Amino acid sequence: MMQYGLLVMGAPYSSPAPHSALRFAHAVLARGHQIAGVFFYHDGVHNASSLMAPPQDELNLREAWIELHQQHAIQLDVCIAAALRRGLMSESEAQRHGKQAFNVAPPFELTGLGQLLELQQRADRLITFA
Amino acid sequence: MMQYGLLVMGAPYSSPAPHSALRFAHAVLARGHQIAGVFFYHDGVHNASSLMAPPQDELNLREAWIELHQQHAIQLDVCIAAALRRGLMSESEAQRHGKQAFNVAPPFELTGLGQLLELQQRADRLITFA
Amino acid sequence: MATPDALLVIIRHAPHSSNWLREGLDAALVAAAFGQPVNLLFMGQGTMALLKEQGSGAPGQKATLPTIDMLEMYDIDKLWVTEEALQGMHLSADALVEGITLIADQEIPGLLQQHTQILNF
Amino acid sequence: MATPDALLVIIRHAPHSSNWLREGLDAALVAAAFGQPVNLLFMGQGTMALLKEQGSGAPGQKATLPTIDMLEMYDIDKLWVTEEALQGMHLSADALVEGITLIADQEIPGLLQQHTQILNF
Amino acid sequence: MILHILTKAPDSIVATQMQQAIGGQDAVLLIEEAVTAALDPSWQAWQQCQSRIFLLSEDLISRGFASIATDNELPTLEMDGFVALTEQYEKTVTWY
Amino acid sequence: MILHILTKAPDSIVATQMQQAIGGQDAVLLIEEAVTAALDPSWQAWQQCQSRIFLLSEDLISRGFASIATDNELPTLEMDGFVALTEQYEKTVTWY
Repeated sequence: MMQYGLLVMGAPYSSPAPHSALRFAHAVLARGHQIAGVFFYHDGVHNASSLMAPPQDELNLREAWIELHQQHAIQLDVCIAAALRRGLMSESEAQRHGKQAFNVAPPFELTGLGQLLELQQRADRLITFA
Repeated sequence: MMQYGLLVMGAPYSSPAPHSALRFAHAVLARGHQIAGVFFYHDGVHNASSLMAPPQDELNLREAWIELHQQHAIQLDVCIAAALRRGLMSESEAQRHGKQAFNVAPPFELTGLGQLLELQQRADRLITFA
Repeated sequence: MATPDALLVIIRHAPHSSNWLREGLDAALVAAAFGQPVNLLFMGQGTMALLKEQGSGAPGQKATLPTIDMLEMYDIDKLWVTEEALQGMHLSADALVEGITLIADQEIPGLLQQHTQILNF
Repeated sequence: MATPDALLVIIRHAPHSSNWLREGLDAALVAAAFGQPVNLLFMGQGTMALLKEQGSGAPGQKATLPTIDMLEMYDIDKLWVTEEALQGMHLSADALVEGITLIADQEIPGLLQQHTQILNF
Repeated sequence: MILHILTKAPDSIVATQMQQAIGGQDAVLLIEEAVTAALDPSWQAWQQCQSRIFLLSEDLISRGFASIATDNELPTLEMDGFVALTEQYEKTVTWY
Repeated sequence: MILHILTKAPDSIVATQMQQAIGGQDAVLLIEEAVTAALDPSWQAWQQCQSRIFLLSEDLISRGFASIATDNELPTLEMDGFVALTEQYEKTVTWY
């Protein structure tokens, strides 16, 4: 049994990376491993958007990540600097920036890049999808 | 004097396209032309995000587009299908999708792709930035 | 020869790699629905949108083939691919769907000149 | 030789083209700030991050050079570029900032093997 | 020993960069756009990494290259095999 | 007559696609990443489009290639010149 970390750096519907990452995550779990965490960086931060509304016949990637979290208690961390630049913020960040709305909510957590390096240290394997 | 249409298909901070488009727009106006409209498609829809919060020493591209609109009454159209997929919606779309928040507000308007083709017909020049 | 107000949509991206292909085809379909004559030129990886064996992709990723099949209903009947592009991808013409017009690379500049409007995806 | 727990950050993207370069350098700086030994390998277009003449870019686009200058303060002192990469870009070594270590293309696989951790940007 | 994951076409600059980085014991997995390599058995990496280079089956199928890969007798892996590779190889580097 | 706008490096697949599409009377403007073409005066498009191919000055400067472009005697344009080109050429196609 090994601990896997996933680094996701592509946006849903613009890159196949999140799809690949999600399928990989399920295969990792199916082989009896654990996932120590998923870190969303670069355009990957868009995976956390609660305002994502794809057509009904397409997978809602945010919901698929949430399902993964609910079933396996996997931490979903989003790089805060990459997120803010790209229009993604939590309720507390929205307050801090004087915004009326927010589009990142638990189980997605905004966090620093240090969390990625910590994940890389903690996990036996770090696999990048970009 | 000619009418220009701009098609912007890159996201701020991930692509240089919006920067190029904006500088081109100002140069077009400086030469005495008019801009019939800007259409945001593909990842370009992120230009409209009201939750964008780049570091203070970087240009806020959304605000730069709004300034362009305010000074020259230039229409800023955002493809609705491309936007919804990528987590961008107006207040009325948010209601329709049962969302608590929205991140697209005037002067940005969500509209169909037909508006792009109409812009291409109406303008003497359509320049793509992607 | 293209009609005077025809739109040429150039498709250069493969299925499942990004949304460029889908959003390019959407633009072609909407233009056609508005009554504009539309022709398509497939270059490079875009050629793969025409492979008849392609599937629907990862769960939740829509297939492209139904959209390609829909083009004819919208009177988009010129789908150009160059022989050199096929050779470059090591594909033979019978791997593609019906109704493709094969041209030579050197005809591309002429195609672009003929069309009043061009959208490049 | 890299120390056992060293992180290799590979930089392959040029300034002003995307945010890959900036976000790659950020990862290197944060790792170094956490006390991890960090080395950098510049490949292809990434080499351009090291040009000493580069400016700040379009209004509001931050320059990369101040970040490159900052690396030394974070004890990131190995900045590898291959001679072949420079040749391929038609650049000479004296167009680059100080403190670059030139290596040969064939040394790249060895560099990757030596590092326990690798991040590729 | 490194597992290299290529996500872009074999004729891309990214593929060239990966090829420069492959060590003698390394393995390669071709996913997403990289499965177009199935069309070209003369691609240099097929020789360079003989017996340690694989195509991700589901990405082949979705793009319509599955039978071409079979005709060209190229090695494919399911997603489960992808995970197995990452078990074997301590480090992975993704080229995108 | 078409103005082709290239935004990617001269050794990219995108550049090759553009080169296939350039007609005898067409012009080319190199912006963003494409200004790396300043480093390589032997790039085939310099010959193919002689006197109708230009580099965007501000993108050259930001990337540090301005003096190299001058040394190589390559033609540059300001943003104002970019607009002037689009006045002359009825159609533009952007390659990205």
